[in-house]
Amino acid sequence: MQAATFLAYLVAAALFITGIRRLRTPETARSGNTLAAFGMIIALVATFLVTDVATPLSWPLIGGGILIGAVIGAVSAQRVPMTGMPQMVAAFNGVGGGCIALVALSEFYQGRAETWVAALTGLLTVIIGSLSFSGSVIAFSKLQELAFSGSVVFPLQQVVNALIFLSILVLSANVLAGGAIAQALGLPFLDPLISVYAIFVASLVLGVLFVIPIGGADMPIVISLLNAFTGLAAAASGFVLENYALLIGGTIVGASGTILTRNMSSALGRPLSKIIFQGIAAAGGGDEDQEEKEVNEASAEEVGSYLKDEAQKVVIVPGYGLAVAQAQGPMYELMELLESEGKEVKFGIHPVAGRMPGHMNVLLTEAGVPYDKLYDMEDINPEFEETDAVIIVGANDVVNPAAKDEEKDTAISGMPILEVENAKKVIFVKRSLSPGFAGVDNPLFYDQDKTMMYFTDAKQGLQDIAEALRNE
Amino acid sequence: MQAATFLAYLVAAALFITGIRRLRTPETARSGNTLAAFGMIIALVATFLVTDVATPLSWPLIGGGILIGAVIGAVSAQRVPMTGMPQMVAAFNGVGGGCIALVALSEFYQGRAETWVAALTGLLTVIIGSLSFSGSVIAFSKLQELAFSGSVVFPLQQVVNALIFLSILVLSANVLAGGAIAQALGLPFLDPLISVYAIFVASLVLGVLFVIPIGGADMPIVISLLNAFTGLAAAASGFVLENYALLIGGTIVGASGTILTRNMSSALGRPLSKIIFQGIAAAGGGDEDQEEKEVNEASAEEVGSYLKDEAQKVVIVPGYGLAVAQAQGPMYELMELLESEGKEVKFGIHPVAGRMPGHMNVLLTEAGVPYDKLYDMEDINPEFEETDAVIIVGANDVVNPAAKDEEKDTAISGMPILEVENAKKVIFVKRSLSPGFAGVDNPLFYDQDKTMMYFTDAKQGLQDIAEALRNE
Amino acid sequence: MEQLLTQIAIFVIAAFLGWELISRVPNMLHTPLMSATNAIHGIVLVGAIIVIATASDAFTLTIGFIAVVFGAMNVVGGFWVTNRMLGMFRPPKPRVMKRKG
Amino acid sequence: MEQLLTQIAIFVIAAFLGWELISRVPNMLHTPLMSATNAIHGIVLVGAIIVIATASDAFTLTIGFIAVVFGAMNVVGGFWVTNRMLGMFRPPKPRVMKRKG
Ligand SMILES: NC(=O)c1ccc[n+]([C@@H]2O[C@H](COP(=O)([O-])OP(=O)(O)OC[C@H]3O[C@@H](n4cnc5c(N)ncnc54)[C@H](OP(=O)(O)O)[C@@H]3O)[C@@H](O)[C@H]2O)c1
Ligand SMILES: NC(=O)c1ccc[n+]([C@@H]2O[C@H](COP(=O)([O-])OP(=O)(O)OC[C@H]3O[C@@H](n4cnc5c(N)ncnc54)[C@H](OP(=O)(O)O)[C@@H]3O)[C@@H](O)[C@H]2O)c1
Repeated sequence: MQAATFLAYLVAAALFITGIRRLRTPETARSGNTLAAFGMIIALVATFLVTDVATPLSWPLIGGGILIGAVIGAVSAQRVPMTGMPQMVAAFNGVGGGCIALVALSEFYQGRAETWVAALTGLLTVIIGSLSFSGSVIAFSKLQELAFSGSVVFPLQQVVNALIFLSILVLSANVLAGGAIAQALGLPFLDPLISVYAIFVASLVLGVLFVIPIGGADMPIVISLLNAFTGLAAAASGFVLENYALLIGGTIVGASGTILTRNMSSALGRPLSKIIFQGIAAAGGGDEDQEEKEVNEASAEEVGSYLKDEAQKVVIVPGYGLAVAQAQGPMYELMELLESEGKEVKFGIHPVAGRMPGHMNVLLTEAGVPYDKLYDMEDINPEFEETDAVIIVGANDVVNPAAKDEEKDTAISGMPILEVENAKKVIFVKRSLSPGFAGVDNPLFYDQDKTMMYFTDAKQGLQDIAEALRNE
Repeated sequence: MQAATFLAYLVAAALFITGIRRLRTPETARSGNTLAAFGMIIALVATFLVTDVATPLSWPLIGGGILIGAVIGAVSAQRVPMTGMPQMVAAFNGVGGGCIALVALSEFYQGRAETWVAALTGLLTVIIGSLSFSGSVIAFSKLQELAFSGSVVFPLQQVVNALIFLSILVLSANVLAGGAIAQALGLPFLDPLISVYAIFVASLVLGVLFVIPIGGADMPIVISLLNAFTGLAAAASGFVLENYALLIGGTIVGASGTILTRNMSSALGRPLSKIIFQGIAAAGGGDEDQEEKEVNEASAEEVGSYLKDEAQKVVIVPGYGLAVAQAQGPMYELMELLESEGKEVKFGIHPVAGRMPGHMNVLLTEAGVPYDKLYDMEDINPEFEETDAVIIVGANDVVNPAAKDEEKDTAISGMPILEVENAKKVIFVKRSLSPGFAGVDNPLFYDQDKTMMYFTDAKQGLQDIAEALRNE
Repeated sequence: MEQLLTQIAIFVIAAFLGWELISRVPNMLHTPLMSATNAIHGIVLVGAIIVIATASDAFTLTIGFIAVVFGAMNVVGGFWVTNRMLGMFRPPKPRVMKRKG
Repeated sequence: MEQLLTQIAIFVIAAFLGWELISRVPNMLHTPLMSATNAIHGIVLVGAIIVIATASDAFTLTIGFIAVVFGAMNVVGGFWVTNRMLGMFRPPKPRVMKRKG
């Protein structure tokens, strides 16, 4: 590779790095993204300049392919509602993985993976890439509620997965051994190339089987795990193609996915393994003891008058339900209203509130909430003591004190929560007493002096509260 | 190079990185240093295993050299008082630079720097290495008050420096041109090798001339600058020797030196260029208008009784004078005493208090102060409002409100300071009204309601205050 | 071999660097971070282009074409949606304070 | 050439990494940081050893010897003094509270 191209790729990598460095503050983040995109352009241009095509067809194919992909990508990116981010990320991650797998596949087909190093990294790329492709597709269709919603299980699932995985390993060994193993086993038709195809298919299947049993709400973890995979696959193909932009970029993406996955699982208070292999347990809504307990049910008017007369400092805790109900707009209006009453309003955002890390922040900023009002768990928890009212909208798990209760071991045991129970008053805005995703009942519901339960759809409810405030 | 050696060096680099990562908290710092040292051992062992020596003399020389160096290093490291850290760092940095320069020199002598890349990086290494060697030696002798104390200036200094620098450039060009330039100038004796020697000597001289004019108190900046240089030189020789441990380690050291230098100069509120080329101006103690102003002079007893009766929250601000007076011990006793009186005691530490970044922290921890009592400027400044008494021991510049005064432009203008003026009472413990290193008079001295001036040597003074407290 | 070793070296340092970089991104920006990094691994598009360029048989060209489409989707879509998200983060605005009876 | 380019690549990433690493060390530990990094660049001792090993003439051997001595001083002294400093950082101790009349 010429020095110029090499340096161009290096510059691209440096721009990726700088871009991510700028993601540290909302002020600089956007420019960071632009820088990274710019790096990408440099890498592409550099590639164009050095490729001399084998057939006249090549350029049209390349150009056409990029054009089609770009249009699909841009349109869907422009159209997707912010609530649909998890799907979107899953989709893009999937196509990325697919691209990587196909590239590696063709490396084998063109017989360019002679050295064992090339073969090994190539195999890794095929396996991880295709796995993360099919996995992401399933994740997407789950989140989009196209198919497989909920957790699909069938007997001996784990066993089947294990077998497939094993066969992948054997086939890979066969590839590295130049087909010798197949010969020995008397399966001469399994030459290396065929084996690679088989591996490709098997990995696709494995990806599907790996994701279908996992419940919709655990998808974000799966997605960021797959994101990490794709990153590593990219890095691996950086080895194969001896391209440092790929190598460096891929590695960093891998790190990103790994860290986010780790953060999530620790914010969920349960180890990754548990999430992946017992995601079902969590989804299948735990102990819902239906003996009637008394709650202090309140109306929009009651909530409104309390807020108006007794609350000076208000903290709002948004949850998944807010997103489902599309209630960001009314949420923002309520905030404006309370502030115009001279009250102090802050948002307390749990790391896994919603269905994706940082998802709530995006949803609220979209509605118009300035980001200096959005507080992380660590920052808001100390403030609940001097808070007069906490309005919890479509959230449960992230404020459920049961998580801290040593006695019983629930899906959220050990998960750090927003300590809303320290506030003077707690106002729940949700449709029923039904618990959240983790299916753990919330003792706060039944604390009748502290808690007001306002049963309603989040969107409607917030509008009514605002209405009530105005008419006070 | 065999794969094994290569990987050993890579592991070494990884250990250096992990070591520095652990320097983020006092708890982990020590283990970090150990890890880095361990990495060094791995690198050395790996080197021993692959070197086959040219003469039977080699091993004894290597072994003997390491032994001698190790002993000298260990003994001085063990003996040096914590107040002598700046010198120590300067010394080790110097020998490091020297080592690098000599290695590069021999590369030339043995004619191993054929390619222009090798030659170029080699020259860089020789120049920077020897410059930072001689520079550090001067810095050392200044700080140790062996010689050149204060700032040594002579006419046309800058001009001479410029000339030497120019000649270094020309000679380097000559080396790269294989002596052609010298030929053209009719100086045939200046073959490349001779030129390298000349460059070596010239750089040594330049290092000396570069440092002697700079005042003793600005040395830390010079040192960390030279530290950055040595790091870069090490990285450069990593290029020459194609050794990644050197390359990576050196680069990181370079970054460290650069960042610390930048921090210091910004904490000093003046750009680096100014510090280096006008270090003299600062050293020559600015405006000391000697018209007698009234101050509220206090005795140990007065200070003691105020602390005992009226002060509940006390912040102590140590400065360079504390170090000079070796008053850390008495400082610690006073803290213990005040705490035993049930008072809250904290230390407010300015980034450039003392004569080296973080120097005060080391001195105080040595005296026995637990590090959770040591507060950075940002953390302590908001607390001065509710502080009853600030005891300023041997410090002036870092608490001098003149720095914020827009009208007059002084050596400390724009330097962020500890805002002690917000506290109820300010107690200075110093020998006189004379200003600090920057030579800027401190208006606080003359604020007779707020300030108590206790004129004494820090050590004696603190002991007397403690005494007074006991006898109350 | 040399080649492989240097690649490993780069991989190792890049991994350290990645860890440092990502661990400093605040929770607030984790969704944009995810989609941005997502876009970055689309750099494999480069590989896909090379595949087409070097191929002359229908099979490879088809594979390459699909790969290019996928890659382009990943890159363009990823950066685009991230940009859209980050565009919504409004700077702190002066507090509204008009009381009403 | 290849070689040089990869070295440049490593240099660049290492520079980014260094920046991240160092900028996260608190002021409190800047003196130890200085002396630790100081010790790290003593890694050039490796180079000095190689010089002696490959040399057979008095001049180079002498240079090499001095270099080795310097390098060893740098390494051993640097780590040693850093260790001494860091050994003094005491963990927070339970507050003393005995009041006296
Ligand atoms: N963010 C992530 O990265 C991530 C990843 C994996 C898992 N999770 C999990 O997701 C959960 C997030 O907790 P969370 O508190 O935000 O949500 P949650 O605990 O799942 O609770 C959501 C609540 O919203 C209410 N709700 C649903 N639709 C509503 C509507 N239209 N109007 C009003 N309320 C509505 C539901 O109660 P009603 O039915 O009574 O209305 C439900 O209790 C956690 O358990 C977390 O572990 C998050
Ligand atoms: N830390 C760094 O990295 C660094 C680097 C370069 C420059 N500097 C400069 O060093 C200065 C540090 O500020 P600083 O406030 O710590 O020190 P300072 O402003 O230099 O003041 C030191 C004070 O200590 C007093 N003093 C000296 N010996 C004493 C003794 N034996 N007993 C009692 N008092 C004694 C002196 O006053 P008396 O003579 O009246 O006693 C002097 O006013 C700043 O100007 C900074 O810019 C620091």
